[in-house]
Amino acid sequence: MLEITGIDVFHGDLQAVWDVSLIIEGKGITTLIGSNGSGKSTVLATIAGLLKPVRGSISFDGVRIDTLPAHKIVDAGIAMVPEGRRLFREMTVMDNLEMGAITKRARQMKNETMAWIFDVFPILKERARQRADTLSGGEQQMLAIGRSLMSQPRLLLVDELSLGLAPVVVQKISQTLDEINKTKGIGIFLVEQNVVMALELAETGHIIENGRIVGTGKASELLASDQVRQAYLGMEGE
Amino acid sequence: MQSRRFTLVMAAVAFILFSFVSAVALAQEAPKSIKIGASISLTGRFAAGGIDVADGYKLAVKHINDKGGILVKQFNKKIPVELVIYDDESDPSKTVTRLEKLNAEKVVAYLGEFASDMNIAGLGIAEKNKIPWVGVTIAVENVFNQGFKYIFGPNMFSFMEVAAFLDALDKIPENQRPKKIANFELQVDWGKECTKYLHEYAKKKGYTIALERKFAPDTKDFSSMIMAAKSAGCDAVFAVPTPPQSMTLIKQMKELDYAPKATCFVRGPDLSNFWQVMGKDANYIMTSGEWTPDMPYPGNKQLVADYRKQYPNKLMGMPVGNGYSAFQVLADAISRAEKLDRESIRQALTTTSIVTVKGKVTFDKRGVGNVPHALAQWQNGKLVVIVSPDYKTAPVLVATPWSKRK
Amino acid sequence: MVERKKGLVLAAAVIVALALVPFFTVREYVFSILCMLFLYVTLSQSWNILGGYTGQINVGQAAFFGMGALVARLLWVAGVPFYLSILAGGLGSVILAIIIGLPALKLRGHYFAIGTLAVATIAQITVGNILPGISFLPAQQMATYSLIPRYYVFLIIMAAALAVIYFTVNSRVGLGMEATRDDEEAAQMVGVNTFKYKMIAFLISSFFAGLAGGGFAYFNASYYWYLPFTLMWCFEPILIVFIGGVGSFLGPVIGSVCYVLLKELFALTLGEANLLIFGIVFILTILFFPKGVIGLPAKLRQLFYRRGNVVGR
Amino acid sequence: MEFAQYITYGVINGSLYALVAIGLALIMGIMGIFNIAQGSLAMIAAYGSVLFFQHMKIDPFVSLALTLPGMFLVGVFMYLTMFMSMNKFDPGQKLRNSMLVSFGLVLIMETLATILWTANERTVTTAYSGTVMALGDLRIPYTGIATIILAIVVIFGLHFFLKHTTFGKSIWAVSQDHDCAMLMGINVKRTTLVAFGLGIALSAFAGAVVSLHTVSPAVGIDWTNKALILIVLAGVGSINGILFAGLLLGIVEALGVYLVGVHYTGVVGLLIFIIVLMLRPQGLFVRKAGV
Repeated sequence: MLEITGIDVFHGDLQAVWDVSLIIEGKGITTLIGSNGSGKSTVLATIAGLLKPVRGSISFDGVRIDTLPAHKIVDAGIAMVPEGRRLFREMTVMDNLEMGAITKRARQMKNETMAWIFDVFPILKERARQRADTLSGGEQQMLAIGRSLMSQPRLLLVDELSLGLAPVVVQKISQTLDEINKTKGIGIFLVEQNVVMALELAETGHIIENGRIVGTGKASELLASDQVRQAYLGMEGE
Repeated sequence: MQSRRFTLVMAAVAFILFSFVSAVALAQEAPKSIKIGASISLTGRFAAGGIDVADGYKLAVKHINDKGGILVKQFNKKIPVELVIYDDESDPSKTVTRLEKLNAEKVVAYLGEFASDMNIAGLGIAEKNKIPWVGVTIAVENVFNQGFKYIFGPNMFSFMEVAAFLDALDKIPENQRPKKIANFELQVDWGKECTKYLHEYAKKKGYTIALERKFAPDTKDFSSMIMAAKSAGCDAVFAVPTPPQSMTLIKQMKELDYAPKATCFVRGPDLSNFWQVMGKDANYIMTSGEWTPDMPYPGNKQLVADYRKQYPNKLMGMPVGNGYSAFQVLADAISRAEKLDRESIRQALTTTSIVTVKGKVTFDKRGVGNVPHALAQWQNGKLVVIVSPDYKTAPVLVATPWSKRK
Repeated sequence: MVERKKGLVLAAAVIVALALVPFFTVREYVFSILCMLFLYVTLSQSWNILGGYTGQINVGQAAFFGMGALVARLLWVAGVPFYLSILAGGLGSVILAIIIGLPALKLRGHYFAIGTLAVATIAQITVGNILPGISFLPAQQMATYSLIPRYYVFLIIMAAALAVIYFTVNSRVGLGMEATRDDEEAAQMVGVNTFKYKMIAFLISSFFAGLAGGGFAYFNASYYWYLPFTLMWCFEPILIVFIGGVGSFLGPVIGSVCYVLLKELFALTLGEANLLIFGIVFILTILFFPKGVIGLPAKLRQLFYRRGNVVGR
Repeated sequence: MEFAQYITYGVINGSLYALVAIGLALIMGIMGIFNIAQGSLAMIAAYGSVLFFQHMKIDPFVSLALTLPGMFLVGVFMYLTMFMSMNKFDPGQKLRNSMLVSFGLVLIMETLATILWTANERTVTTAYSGTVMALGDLRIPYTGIATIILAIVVIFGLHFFLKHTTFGKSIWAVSQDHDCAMLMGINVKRTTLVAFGLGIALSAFAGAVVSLHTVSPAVGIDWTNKALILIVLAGVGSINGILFAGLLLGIVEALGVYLVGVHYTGVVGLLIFIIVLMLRPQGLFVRKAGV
């Protein structure tokens, strides 16, 4: 279980996140939705350790992680699929996967994990020796997810899964994520602009606006709520 | 916001500028000593020779001041010498400002420095400020054909080096004497002058210049020149390379198995550490013999002893002796001038005739120094004088082929 | 706008005050160092219009400086009045810039930088080979040599360079230059003729570098012909601009004041270790003012208001 | 035959250029740090070789065992005190500020070397210097052969290390995406530190060979200049390309000697360089960008 307690986060001199507290259950799929620039990616980057909160704390299964450097957080069991994939473009698919398994714990099981990932995304196996930047957008997103899974995480953070992908591909990848969650018990925390997709996939949802949490609830209930429908789905309330 | 900063910064710039100018303008000093100035490369590319020259000056000043200074008749007492040395960072454009600074400090004379880049930039300033300049290594004769009145070069010139080299060849027994000379011309004015005189003198003495090749100060690969000299059958080589170039030249001559009977590299092999770094490959190499620690001239022994005492870890290079000698010339002129003004000292310099640690120094009308033409040769770890007009020297050794050396 | 006017008035006042310096002191040392200061301001500002405002890092400024010096000196010693010679030197550099600029400005980033460095190196070697000798002033000019006219020449060149570059970068042309620097492709896409702006900047830059070279040729009583072509003249303007603040008008001015005067001070007081100490001070300056000395006010403000703590990039 | 001899020297010189450039190429291509002190570091390493030889008679190729770790530590120190703080800058400013800082280092190292060892030229003259392998009329110096072998081993070794070992790949990953490498669990701080130290340690190889030629405190910048030309010729980020670029420059210079004479060697090499630049501005040995 990931517990975020009252964090304030800055980008340089600008405050992006104000007093955010969240509890993300370890097993299920949770989502954080909000518009562009609402601070949701900042929250994710802070969990992953790329940004450090000025106030507040983050702990994972009872261990405080906000003081750890980013690579130790990976070691602690949290992996992130960054926004825009951020593959190592000049490397092959294999090498990208290998980079995901760089921590000591993951390295020992590298071959098994890789076999499993090739199982989940068979296309990656076909493309194993190709350079990452020769893949299609959807394949790249699969590789990004596969790469993060290589570290044997217990919680997977996914930033903007649907960005720049065709709806069919999004559909397919989100299904796979759901499977991974169900079969492997890896928790997923999804940050999305594509509110419908996110809320349909997730069990719990949180809404962030201007760096503050403004709503929390069951995903299905949020999807039906006026608040969400008006703000994100462009439907005027009657 | 942007413009406010503009104003502020402009004000700050103005302030810094004027405080600097006024600080300089206020810093007037009254001369209590004989002030002599030099701008020398203590850092950068030319620092090796520069530091040696400065050491020579400093030691000479110490020796004079230990005796109370230079006797100046005008005041009828001995006045100590104050030597002001500024670093020009091996940058000729700095030389100008340093020399102007020294002028502002009212030095009575300038002493020259090691590298010709700086000297050339500096001597124009000496001439325009009407301050006598006693150089130490201005080996280019052309400098003195410009009608300068304040520039004096108490050192060996291009034509003297060439003459000394040919004298050395003359000393080799007829049956072994080289006949065909290869001239490697460094593309600077000094190299050009050497070429000119080499042709002139070789013709007179019956040597042929069988090969001529040009190279630049930054040339690092001499294989083509060496191969050409070898295939032209040249049995003597003359060049004025830079010190690193002379090291590379010798290494490549060995690699290409070229061992002419006589090899003279005017610069480089005169460094005191040449044997230390080149080992026995340095054998038979001839070089300028302007000053060596073994010269029998008065004062030389003491110079060497004191230098070794003061700098036990440094090897004593030729520029030390040259610097010492240059200062002797200047000190002599100052005491003969009997006054401490620049014009009197210049006058006195023109009639110089003094035996320094490197022999007798006089000047011709142009300021060109006449010093003993000497050439030295590395012989088993020692730099031995082989040509000197003043005393009996060691015989010239003819180089043996590389394969026969042990 | 009012503030900007005030700044210009102040700048003019500084120039006028500098023009009056010879009436208050006759110490040639002051002139020689101020001449160097003006030279470096001119040279670094001329670099700045191309490097700072247009984003083309030219590491071959020595070629243009040297060309100006070469042409000016040859003409001057041959008897042409010095102001005409210096102007001709500036034009000589412009011609060189046109010859080099047309192909070179098509290169981007590192390639332009190293390409210009190669040009400067070629120029240095070639001039050193063709003119290996010393350039002396004729004896009669040597006899009448005075620093004061040189001082004014440098002052005028500097003032002209500052004025022209100031008004250029604050005009529409300046906007085009900055657009080229910020994102050349984007600028091209919205119809900016980036090559034109790069060329304008290059020509202005080389003209003033050439004038500075001409001033240098007029300043030196005797030197080696290749001296103004040495690579030092490539690196120093860049260093100065970066020390002061790149792409800002005052950066080169501040950089020159810091660089020239500080170095002079150290050389006069510290002897053999002066470059060691200068190097340390230099590094500390860069580490603490990463945006140049002109970033000092912003840095101070940041110190007072700093709250966020960011790791990573 | 004479022609073959020229080319031989061209190849030897080119290998030396490549050895000097490789450390700079690694640090610049992988870390975006522009270290113009690389030549000066090779100078310091060369002094190390000279001193070990002079005082203890240790061959420069043997004393690599000491100069390599020594230069590595120098690199670690440099990184921790100066270059690490630049990681927060954008690439342009990082390049700029690292250039400025390393310029300061050039001044410091030059002056320090002058004070410590005087500015006199030094060189190492071993028993085998000047000895050659004779192939007919062709004479190949053993030091030259050693230079060529060293260049090949070091550069291909480095290439192999970066492409085929996990640690090498993680260095490469950090160079492509600093933040994302962190997210993968790569200890970016340690990786960059080691990579930088490695880049500086490579200057020890150059130093060992330079010591067989000549060394003095001021030679650093000349070597850096040559290295920069190689890097652009090869394409920034290319490791193997450095060797080919070095050989190309060395051979072209040798041809220049053949065609116009020794005093224009530098001009011919650079003219070819400019021509290459015009025809293939991305570098000779780079397809897109990559190692």
